[in-house]
Amino acid sequence: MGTLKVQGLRKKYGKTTAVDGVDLAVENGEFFVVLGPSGAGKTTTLKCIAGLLEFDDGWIEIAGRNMSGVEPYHRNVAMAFESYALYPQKTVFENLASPLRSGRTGRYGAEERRRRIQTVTDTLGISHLWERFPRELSNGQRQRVALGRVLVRPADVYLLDEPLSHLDAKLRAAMRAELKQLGELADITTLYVTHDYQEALALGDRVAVLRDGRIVQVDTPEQVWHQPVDTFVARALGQPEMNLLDGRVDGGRIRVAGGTVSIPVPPALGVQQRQAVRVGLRPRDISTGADPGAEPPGRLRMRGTVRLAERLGRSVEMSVDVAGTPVIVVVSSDNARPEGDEVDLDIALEHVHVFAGGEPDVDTPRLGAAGIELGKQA
Amino acid sequence: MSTTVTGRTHEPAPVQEEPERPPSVPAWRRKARPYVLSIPAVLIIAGILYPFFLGAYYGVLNYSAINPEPIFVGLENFARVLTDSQFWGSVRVTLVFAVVATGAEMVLGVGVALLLNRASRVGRIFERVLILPLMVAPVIAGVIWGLMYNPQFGVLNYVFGLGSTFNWLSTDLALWSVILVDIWIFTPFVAILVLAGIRSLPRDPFEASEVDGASWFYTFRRLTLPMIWPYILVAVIFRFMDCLKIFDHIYVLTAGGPGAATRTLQIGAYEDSIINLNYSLGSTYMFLLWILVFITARYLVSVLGKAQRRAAGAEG
Amino acid sequence: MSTELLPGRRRFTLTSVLADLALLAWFTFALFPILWMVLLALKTSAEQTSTYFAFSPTLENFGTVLSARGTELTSVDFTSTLITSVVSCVGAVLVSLIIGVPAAYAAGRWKYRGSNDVMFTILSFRFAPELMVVVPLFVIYHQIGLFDTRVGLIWVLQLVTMPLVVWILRSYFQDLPEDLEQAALLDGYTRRRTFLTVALPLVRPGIAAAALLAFIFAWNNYVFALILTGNEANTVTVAITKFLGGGGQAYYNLTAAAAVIAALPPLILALTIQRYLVRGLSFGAVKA
Amino acid sequence: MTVRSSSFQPQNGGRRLGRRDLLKYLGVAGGGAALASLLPACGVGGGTTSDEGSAADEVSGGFDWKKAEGESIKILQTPHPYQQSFQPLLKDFTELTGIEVETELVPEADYFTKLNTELAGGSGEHDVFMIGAYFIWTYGPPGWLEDLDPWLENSSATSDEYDFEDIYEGLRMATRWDFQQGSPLGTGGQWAIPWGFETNVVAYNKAEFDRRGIKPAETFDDFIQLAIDLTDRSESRYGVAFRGSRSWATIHPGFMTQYSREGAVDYEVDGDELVAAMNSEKAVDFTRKWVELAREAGPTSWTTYEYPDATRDLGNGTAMMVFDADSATYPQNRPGESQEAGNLAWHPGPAGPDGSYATNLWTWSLAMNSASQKKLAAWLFIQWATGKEAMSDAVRESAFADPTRASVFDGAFKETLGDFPGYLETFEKVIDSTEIQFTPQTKFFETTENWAVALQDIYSGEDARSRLDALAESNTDEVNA
Repeated sequence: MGTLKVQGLRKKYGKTTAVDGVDLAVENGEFFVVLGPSGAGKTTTLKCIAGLLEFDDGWIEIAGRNMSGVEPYHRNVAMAFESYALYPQKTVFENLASPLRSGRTGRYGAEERRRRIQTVTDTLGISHLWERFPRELSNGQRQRVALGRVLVRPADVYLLDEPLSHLDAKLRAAMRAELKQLGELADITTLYVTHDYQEALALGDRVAVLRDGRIVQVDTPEQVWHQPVDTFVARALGQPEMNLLDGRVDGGRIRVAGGTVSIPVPPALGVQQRQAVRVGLRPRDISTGADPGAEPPGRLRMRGTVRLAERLGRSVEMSVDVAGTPVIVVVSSDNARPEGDEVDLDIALEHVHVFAGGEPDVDTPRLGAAGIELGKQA
Repeated sequence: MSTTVTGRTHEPAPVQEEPERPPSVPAWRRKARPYVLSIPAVLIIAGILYPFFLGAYYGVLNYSAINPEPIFVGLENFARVLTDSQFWGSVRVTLVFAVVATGAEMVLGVGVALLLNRASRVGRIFERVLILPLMVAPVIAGVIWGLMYNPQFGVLNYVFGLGSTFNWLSTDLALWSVILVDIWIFTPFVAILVLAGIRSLPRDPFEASEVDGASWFYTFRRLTLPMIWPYILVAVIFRFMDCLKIFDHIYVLTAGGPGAATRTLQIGAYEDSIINLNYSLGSTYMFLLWILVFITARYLVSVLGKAQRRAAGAEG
Repeated sequence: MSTELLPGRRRFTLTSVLADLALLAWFTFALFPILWMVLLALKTSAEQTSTYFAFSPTLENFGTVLSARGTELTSVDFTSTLITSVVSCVGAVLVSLIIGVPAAYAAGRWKYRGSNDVMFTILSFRFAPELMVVVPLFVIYHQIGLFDTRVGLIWVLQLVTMPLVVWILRSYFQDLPEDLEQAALLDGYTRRRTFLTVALPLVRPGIAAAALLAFIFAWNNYVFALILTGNEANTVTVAITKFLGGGGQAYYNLTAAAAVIAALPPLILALTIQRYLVRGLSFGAVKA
Repeated sequence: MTVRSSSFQPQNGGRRLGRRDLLKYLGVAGGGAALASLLPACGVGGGTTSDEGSAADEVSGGFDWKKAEGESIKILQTPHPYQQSFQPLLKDFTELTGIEVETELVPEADYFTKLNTELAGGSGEHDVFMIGAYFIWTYGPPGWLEDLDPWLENSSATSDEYDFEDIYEGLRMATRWDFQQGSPLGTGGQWAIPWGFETNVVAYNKAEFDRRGIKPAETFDDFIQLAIDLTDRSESRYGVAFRGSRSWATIHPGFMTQYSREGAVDYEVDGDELVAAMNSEKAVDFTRKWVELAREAGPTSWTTYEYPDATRDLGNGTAMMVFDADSATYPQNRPGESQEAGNLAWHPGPAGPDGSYATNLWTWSLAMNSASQKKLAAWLFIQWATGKEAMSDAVRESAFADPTRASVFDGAFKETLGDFPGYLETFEKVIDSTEIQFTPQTKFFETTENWAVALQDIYSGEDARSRLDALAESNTDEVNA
């Protein structure tokens, strides 16, 4: 068990910078998730922490000890690789025994080793696979073995690199739930890397969002969800992505969708007249079926036409044309409307995010200090 | 490297007031690692290659048996060789030999490797004997082929019914006939390298491609070829370099003749150094040959580098 | 999982018949000279060039070759040259493996400054035309007492074996996923242990291929062995050519018999090693 | 690395190579100066030139075969009937002298590669080696060969019974030269002792000739016609085999013999310059005919033919005649050695227009390495091997053709020639006109190989006149350079 500190980590591959000044401070026992799209530098960061990669600048401390120049096998960290990295010439049992045999993760007698492996494989439900070779396993099974190789040993820090990425959606959801319940992970400082926001939100004590080698935001899952620091983080969380509507401040209100929709702005937001802004609305925060009529306080109403309705299991994703601006809405199938219908959209103002305006494809920061929510001020 | 346990790992980990810093390796030592691993290989060969520089040094002297007290003559030998039409003739013969032989060996070697890679019963039997031609030293292969090529009693003219007037080693055919021998000896070398390469490829893309119903040719061009390209290029590099300094079996078969039809550069160098005892001139020949090989190898290696990066991308 | 990697399953289609025919054509070409050599080895001197396939076969030539003991034909015991060849070629390959595999690993695994130059230097040793180095080498070998010794052979054969081993294996190491070794490092194994227990076993097909080819090339080397050895350390390839005789009588039959015998050790090695080449150790599954 | 105690000694002053020298040679190899300092060691052997005095002078007292008892020498040879006949006799030598002899054999194709390297490397690895007379012209000037004159003249070193003059005069002359351009053979030091020799004549398939009721031709034009008549390509049979490979060795046997009989010469001596004469009228005319002969009645792959190919074709019944060394065709007639064994016979070959039987000579001789550390033992070996007794034994017990001593030829050798029809008659016909027909010169191999290449080019269709003009021009430049 131990803390993990990373400061100013920088790593270049040739001319491309993979990690560009990452700072992290993970508490003892914390389950810390790094979320980012592929190519953001997640794996590189993990490998630097594990001592597997030389980096150009920065400083890493594990359990209070400076790790510069320390070989991976002296760091007392365990890592699950995205590729599983199971030894193909060894059986599942031997794969799991490998860290226990090295002598650097503690000394274990044969009996002790067996017991530990038994415990871990029981937990992961792979006890029947001991004698199999990795090539004889399904991806899900390989995944569990890879995870087992981490859990079977004590370590200061567990590093888990996209451990669920190769699984199909159903299995992933199941594994996610299992991970959450694993006592081993609850006790030991864990750095978990994923591109899946659901994993991040579900598992993380805290979540760091990584983009182009930089940390954009570190917060609890709630905060990251409710107060994304910029449009990048906002879009990174949630599927479908948050709607971003370009608008302009006009007389204390933000007008979007060609002016047909206007939102009251609290002064604390600090926007100026004529300033370009973006309004962010999460598809699942928007509901339909509101009574047409006056806008109740603290809520935003919009009227539009359903252009496209797509069933996603029990919910339906609709693309609604609001005065020429498409707005994506996800509602339960009870509330869905057929294509071509007019529909009234409703969203609580506290779920409306305001970002600075900008060019399309350029991410812009959230406006107003943290904690300012539209609804509360209105 | 230490093999002791670092101390603190038993569960539950003891809380340490003053955490002990684990052993660390200074940056220069970590950076030196690849060099430390490579240098013995370089040294053991550089040691043996020290004479190479001496040999190159002969090139600027006028050292020969009849002139045992050599003096420095600068680039005189080079000027003499470079203005000699025989030399350029040899360059041409050498290049034709190298390009044709290497090209044919690649096509046939890759073909044989692909054919052997199918799970056919015929293939499994043949695979066992694939390497046989390599087991015969080129100098002996030259003797055996020389007997087979003989128009009077050679088995080739007999089997093919060519009569006793068909001359495999005539001015027009000799180069092609020695290339054929080279192909015979070294195609298995290419096939083995490529076969081993194919067998180390990941299976998934091929299974996917099979599921997709891709045609054989498409799979080959889009998947197999890019992935085995690095192995092919290693084979190309070795074959091409060896072909440029070809000697053994040509010397046995034609000694460079008829006329200068198969006089490769190394045969020219042999004439100067060994027969004429003019070491300086021979060294000049060989030094120029070395430069030719060096430049082509450099080029091939850079192509290889690019191919490997591309292959890494294709796999990855 | 499919047992074959490339086109087609095992079925008797037109393509597969054609493919088998193509193989048959190649191997007819590849094996005929071998067959011819074996036939030659079974002929008497009187029949060696006056007969094709009909002759009275004899094993006498093999006896003559094997019993050649410093007598009129060869000046060396043929069997002792066989031993020299085995010792020096195995030695040369082992030295190349022990020293070359780490170099190949370094080049395949790390992109260090000058890595290409180091690799190219190792390769460039193969460029030097043998005749250019062999005269000075002869003198130096004399001076340091390596002339006509197996140690001297092993050293000079590095020119043949080392580049082959290093370059072939580099490709294999490059293809080996890094994650496996990294996993081992984090399991608590030192870099050396990781290399020995994880990386090395996985490139076994590569090592087998490289070792076999290096062995064969060393075995077949002629010029170095000719010039740098005498009666003590003549290799078998040099010994074979001695049966070509001189002074009006060439014993092609003895030469062929000697060549057949000399091909046996590499052949045995090849058949032993081929298991690794053939199976490729389900290596494909390593890569995700 | 340890410095192995070996037989190798550096040449200059006989100082043993020490560890410090080794370091000097190898350790500081970076700079040019160090390279230069290695060069003499690496380069020329050289050693005893006459002004330093001969090692022979150190031998004194009465002659005794046991003078070098306990030593052991190494000799370099190529597999050859000469060497093969002597191999069983070596134990007699050891018994006689107490000197151990170790033979190393290198096949003929690579013999000179090995020998040249060794001599150029200046090692005394082998004390005695076989060479041909032409080699003296290139090995002599750098001082690689020991002058044997002082040894022959020293009665402490040479037995009274040796009788050097018993060796045919043409052969003794052939191995003696002063290395001066334009100076004839027979002057200067004795660089080797003739051991076995060959005259270049015609061997033919007598059985076939008898069946057809024909006889060998006496003029060159008849010879050509006869060869053409004997050629039947559909039967894989052709008239005459002779060398055509891309080597100096193509020129010296049949070609040079008939070339000389037709009255052509290789060089004209003009003061101390040589002028190549391969393009004289006679030479061009003859060369045309010779190449025509190769094309019409020679082996199909003539340009690869060396003497084993030629004699082999005679032996397996493919070639009806061979124009090459008598001793090279000789083994083909021994029972079991070839299909045509017993069917062969010899003939001097066509005479020249003026009746000339000028014949070119090849002699395998024994020479001593000037870098040898065991010169007395080496000389005793040469003396024994070229002596009457050993040569007679060799002739009696196996195929030693032809012995260089008149006494041995007339004695032991003639007795063995019963089954070799015409061999003796041929020999006697040509022996008086058998000598080296080449002009001695230090660029022999280079210029003579050029000559062979020219023949190949003409064979491949180039014009004889212009090709020979070009050859003569470049050879003149070369020999006078």
